[in-house]
Amino acid sequence: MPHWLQLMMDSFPTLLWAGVKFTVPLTLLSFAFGLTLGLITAVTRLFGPTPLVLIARFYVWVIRGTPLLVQLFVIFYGLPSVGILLDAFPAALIGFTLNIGAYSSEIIRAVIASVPKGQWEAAYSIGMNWRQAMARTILPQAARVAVPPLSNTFISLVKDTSLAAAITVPELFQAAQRIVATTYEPLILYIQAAIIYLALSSVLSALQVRLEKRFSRYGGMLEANR
Amino acid sequence: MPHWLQLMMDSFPTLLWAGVKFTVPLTLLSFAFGLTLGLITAVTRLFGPTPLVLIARFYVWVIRGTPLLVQLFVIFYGLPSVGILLDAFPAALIGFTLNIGAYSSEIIRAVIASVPKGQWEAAYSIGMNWRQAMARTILPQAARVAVPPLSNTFISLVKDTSLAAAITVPELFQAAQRIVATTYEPLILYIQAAIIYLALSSVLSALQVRLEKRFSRYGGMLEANR
Amino acid sequence: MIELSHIRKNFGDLQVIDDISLKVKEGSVTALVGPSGGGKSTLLRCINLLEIPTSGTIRLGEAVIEFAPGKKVGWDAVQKIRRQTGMVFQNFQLFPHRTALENVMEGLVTVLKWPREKADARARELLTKVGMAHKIDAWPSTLSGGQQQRVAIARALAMSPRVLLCDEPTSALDPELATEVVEVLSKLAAEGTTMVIATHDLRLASRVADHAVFLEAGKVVEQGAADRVFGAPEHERTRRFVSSISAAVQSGYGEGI
Amino acid sequence: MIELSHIRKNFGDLQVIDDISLKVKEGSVTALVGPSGGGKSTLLRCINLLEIPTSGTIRLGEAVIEFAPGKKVGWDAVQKIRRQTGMVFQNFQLFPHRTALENVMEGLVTVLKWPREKADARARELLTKVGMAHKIDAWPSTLSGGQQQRVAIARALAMSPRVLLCDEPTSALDPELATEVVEVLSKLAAEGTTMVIATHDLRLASRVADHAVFLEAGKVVEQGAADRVFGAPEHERTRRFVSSISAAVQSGYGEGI
Amino acid sequence: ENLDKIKKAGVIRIGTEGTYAPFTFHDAANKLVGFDVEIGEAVAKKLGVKAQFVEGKWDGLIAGIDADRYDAVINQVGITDARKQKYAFSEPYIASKAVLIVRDDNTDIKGFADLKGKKAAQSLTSNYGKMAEASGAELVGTDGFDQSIQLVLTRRADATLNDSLSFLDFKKQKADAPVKIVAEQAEASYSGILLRKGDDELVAEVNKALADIKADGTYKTISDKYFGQDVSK
Ligand SMILES: Nc1ncnc2c1ncn2[C@@H]1O[C@H](COP(=O)(O)OP(=O)(O)OP(=O)(O)O)[C@@H](O)[C@H]1O
Ligand SMILES: Nc1ncnc2c1ncn2[C@@H]1O[C@H](COP(=O)(O)OP(=O)(O)OP(=O)(O)O)[C@@H](O)[C@H]1O
Ligand SMILES: [Mg+2]
Ligand SMILES: [Mg+2]
Repeated sequence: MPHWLQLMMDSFPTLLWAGVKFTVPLTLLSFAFGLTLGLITAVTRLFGPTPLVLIARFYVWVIRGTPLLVQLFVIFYGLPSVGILLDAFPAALIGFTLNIGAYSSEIIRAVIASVPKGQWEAAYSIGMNWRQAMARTILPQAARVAVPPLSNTFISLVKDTSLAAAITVPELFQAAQRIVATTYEPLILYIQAAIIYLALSSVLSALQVRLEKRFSRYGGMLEANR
Repeated sequence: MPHWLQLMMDSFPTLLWAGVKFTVPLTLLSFAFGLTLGLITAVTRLFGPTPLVLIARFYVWVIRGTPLLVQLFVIFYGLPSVGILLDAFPAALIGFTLNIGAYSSEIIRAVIASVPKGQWEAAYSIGMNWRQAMARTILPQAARVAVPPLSNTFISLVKDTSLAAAITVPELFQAAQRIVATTYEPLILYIQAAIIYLALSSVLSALQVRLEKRFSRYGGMLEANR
Repeated sequence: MIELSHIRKNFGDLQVIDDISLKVKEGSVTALVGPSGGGKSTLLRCINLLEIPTSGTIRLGEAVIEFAPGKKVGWDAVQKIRRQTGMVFQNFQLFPHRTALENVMEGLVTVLKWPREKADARARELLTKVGMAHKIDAWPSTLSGGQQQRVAIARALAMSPRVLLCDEPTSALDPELATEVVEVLSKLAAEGTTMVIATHDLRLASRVADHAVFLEAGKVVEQGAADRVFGAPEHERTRRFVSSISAAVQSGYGEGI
Repeated sequence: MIELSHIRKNFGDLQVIDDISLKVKEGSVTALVGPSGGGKSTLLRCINLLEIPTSGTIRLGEAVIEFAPGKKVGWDAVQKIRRQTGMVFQNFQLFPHRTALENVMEGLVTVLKWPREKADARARELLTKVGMAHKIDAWPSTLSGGQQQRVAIARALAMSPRVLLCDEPTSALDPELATEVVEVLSKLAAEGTTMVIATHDLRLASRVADHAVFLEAGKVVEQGAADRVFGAPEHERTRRFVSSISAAVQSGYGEGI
Repeated sequence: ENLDKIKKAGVIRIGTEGTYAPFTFHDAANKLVGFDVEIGEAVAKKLGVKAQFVEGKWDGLIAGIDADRYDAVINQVGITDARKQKYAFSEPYIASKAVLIVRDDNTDIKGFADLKGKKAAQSLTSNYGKMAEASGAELVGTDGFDQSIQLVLTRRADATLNDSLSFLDFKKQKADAPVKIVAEQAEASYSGILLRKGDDELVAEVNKALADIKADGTYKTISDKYFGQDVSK
């Protein structure tokens, strides 16, 4: 067996375990929370009163505008100076949630606004209130366009969780770096990590295809290869 | 003057210069190339013959699925083993272009598909060919929804360029790290870097607002706070 | 039932509804007729507040709302009016992500909280009435123009609104079907539903309307009993408008009859 | 000019056009009439290949295309046919991101490569003809139904197609305007444009059409000279359909005339 | 008062990278081991507490001690004047010599003086970076020794400076890598345990513990285990 294959096989369980223990939960939790936050932010920007709109815009501006790594640093190393000492995992979770919230809010805002006005009117005309119109008429139509960009965000997240290593979360990539430290084979180990990331994202890509199919089944648009 | 302020003022020109010299050109070039690649990929997936569709899907799958850092590593440290020795900047440019291409192709694909079929038909009915219909009828309408998610990608890119440090491009974040090495003030320097990133992204955010306004002026949708 | 007083509606500088006052009695049918761009759709949309009038007062049943430039209208008041009105849109506005049946069931299930089976049965009944029984599970994007319009009518009828606003409800229907739909609407009117119908189909209008309003450039040119407005219009303008059809009838297939 | 032979069109299992053969002479006007869902729009869309027929042959001028299940149609052939045809869609399909004027100019500038000023002048002229001079710079989303339809007609006319396909071109127009638009179309026909008009407005049909085709459930029930089909229909089904309007006229405002 | 806190908790929290062999790394069983780690454990034992390691990246390590995420950093932190200004150090617990590493086929560079105008691949946050710069080299920034070596191997950099112990470890792993040492720094540099300033009691206790483990042979055992020699001088 060649050296590199041996190395990959030896390191595989370690990496996988780090992935299962930290990367996956961090990804799933921060996506769930982040998407909720994104929806709230998007709705605020579209329909909220001006002060809230300004707050929402400020939030999106700061979070999108500064590096995630710095945000994690501030949460983990900076907040203690004002008396907030968070553990690494919750700190990472907060950082990623804030991030997903900001990015996804832009996507959600765009797709909500892309549903023709007449659909709101149709919903109102049968007596729906705003909430019902949103939930039953607008979002299901908006979802069709939202799935690919949101899954971009989701899939980026999977890999961005590696930044959590900077604040001491021993996730997948960190595990790879540990092995590199003793084997001096960064390329092999990183490719190994990449393969596991690829496997995780493939699950999401498959989900994306399913959702796209589901939300598009009502037709009215291009029939196209995918 | 407090220590931290002094430090920030001292380091500002160094960081700014690194930003102007490496971060900005890397961002602009890879976005321009990446967007072109994304458009080609999206169109291929929507309209291309099956073999090309499969190639495009494979490309998107691999690039979205694996960490950018690893891709940069493979291009920079891995390709030499097959005889391709790239300088750091071109290697980074290739890596980022491939990335933007994959992510933006998903967005472009979604928004192209979101334009109602009837618009293609209207364009064809006045004798346009596919190219004209795409350029003059479909893309301008698709752009309205595409701007926020694409600017997500663009703004992420600004900060992801810091990964180029891993393959020895002395960009903004690396400049900050160099100063950290002598001052041991990561938090201050990173916040300093974050401020410069924020300034760069603010330009993009402003551009986003303008483009959104421009592409939305024709109405037909929700009038909403932004 | 419905009372509009001094309603104005501006879009920017453009005054589209210019000081219109109108009373619609409970259980009556009012036809809004007039040239294209006259403001029929806008007036209908003002009644259920899809457009907020620039100024004026609207009374619908017990709900009264006064409008003035810059004055915000409470959501509750709006909702109160909308709950009592149904609307058939000029361009249908079906929910594309729901089948024909689901389109009709939507309000029953979501707003009136009917159990699904009951809503399903009612929706089927209505779709059958408008001749759409065979397309119950079709997506709107696969329906012909007239089929979409009939689903839209069924969707509005399903909610049994006290007031039904119809914007060109037969524009996409062939004469046979139009007659059938008109019959359905007449029956509804006879059962006490108040209706306001914007239409350029004067036959439809004269057939079902008690009251007719002739709108041009946002102003009421003439209004009164439908028979009188269509049969013996007072104003020169109205006369010309009404006669344009008789002219068409005489010169066209009318000869053949 | 146009010759359809044995055209069939299936959507999945649903056969929407069932073996239709049809000849349309150069410069003639053919009216497609029939109940909603009968296949009028689909047949029109098959002529300019917005729908690719499942089987059959289409000849349009010199271009001939044969269809068969599974057989791909060359883009060139399709484009050749589309360049000769214009279409007014049942739901207008204006370009929402272009003003009324730009909608009409679009084909002239992009396809025919006219200089902008020339295209602008032509577009203004056409919009004036359909009574839309005052809305030249309006976005489609701010136009009333009838106004949109008129822009759509102007857009199709602008290209001076050899064949003009109109899908319910007066459905959103009031009788006065409908008459005007019909006049514009008649004049065009007189100048040699070949027209196929799907309509449920039998008055319009009888006024402008030389030839009439009665379509039901994807089949031709009756066809022939328009006068004959409308005036003295042979088939029981056609007779009933045509009489539904006379009935409406008699019972409705027709009394008042 | 920090000392009291540590004693009371029964735990001393130590920040370390965990990716720097042979000082602080993970063995095949993924357990954190290494020279620094064992030194930390031995010191903790002398203090009568348990050692609890927190692993993070280098830039974070320093920030973490400011944010009170741990009490000490044991990670081959070189004792320099600049660092002494902000932090307290224990007495040195290891001495190492910087070596100059080039490709086997490189004949230009024979000593530190030849670095002038050449490219040196260095982790920017390390002391060696500064040493290379002082010799007139142009720095190519990397994230660590493994990358620095890669750059030298792919000829993107001419040389890299690092401590001899790391290089030995590297050669142990990759005996056939075409790199060699061409020069060694004359005077050794020392690393110590990094502590927060203003806690002289803790510094004193740590120094005492270091002295104790040297005295009772613990230090020698650890040193032999990882390097086969005494690395205290
Ligand atoms: N959102 C809007 N912004 C600006 N102008 C508008 C808007 N909506 C309608 N208008 C204008 O108001 C006028 C009245 O429009 P409306 O749709 O009420 O006409 P209508 O009587 O229903 O005509 P039609 O019979 O053609 O449907 C038109 O000139 C139209 O262009
Ligand atoms: N894309 C499609 N998929 C499935 N069925 C379709 C599709 N398009 C049209 N149909 C069906 O084909 C039949 C004919 O439709 P078409 O639009 O041609 O009717 P039409 O004669 O134009 O009717 P109308 O007068 O109501 O416009 C209808 O039953 C319709 O539901
Ligand atoms: Mg209208
Ligand atoms: Mg039709």
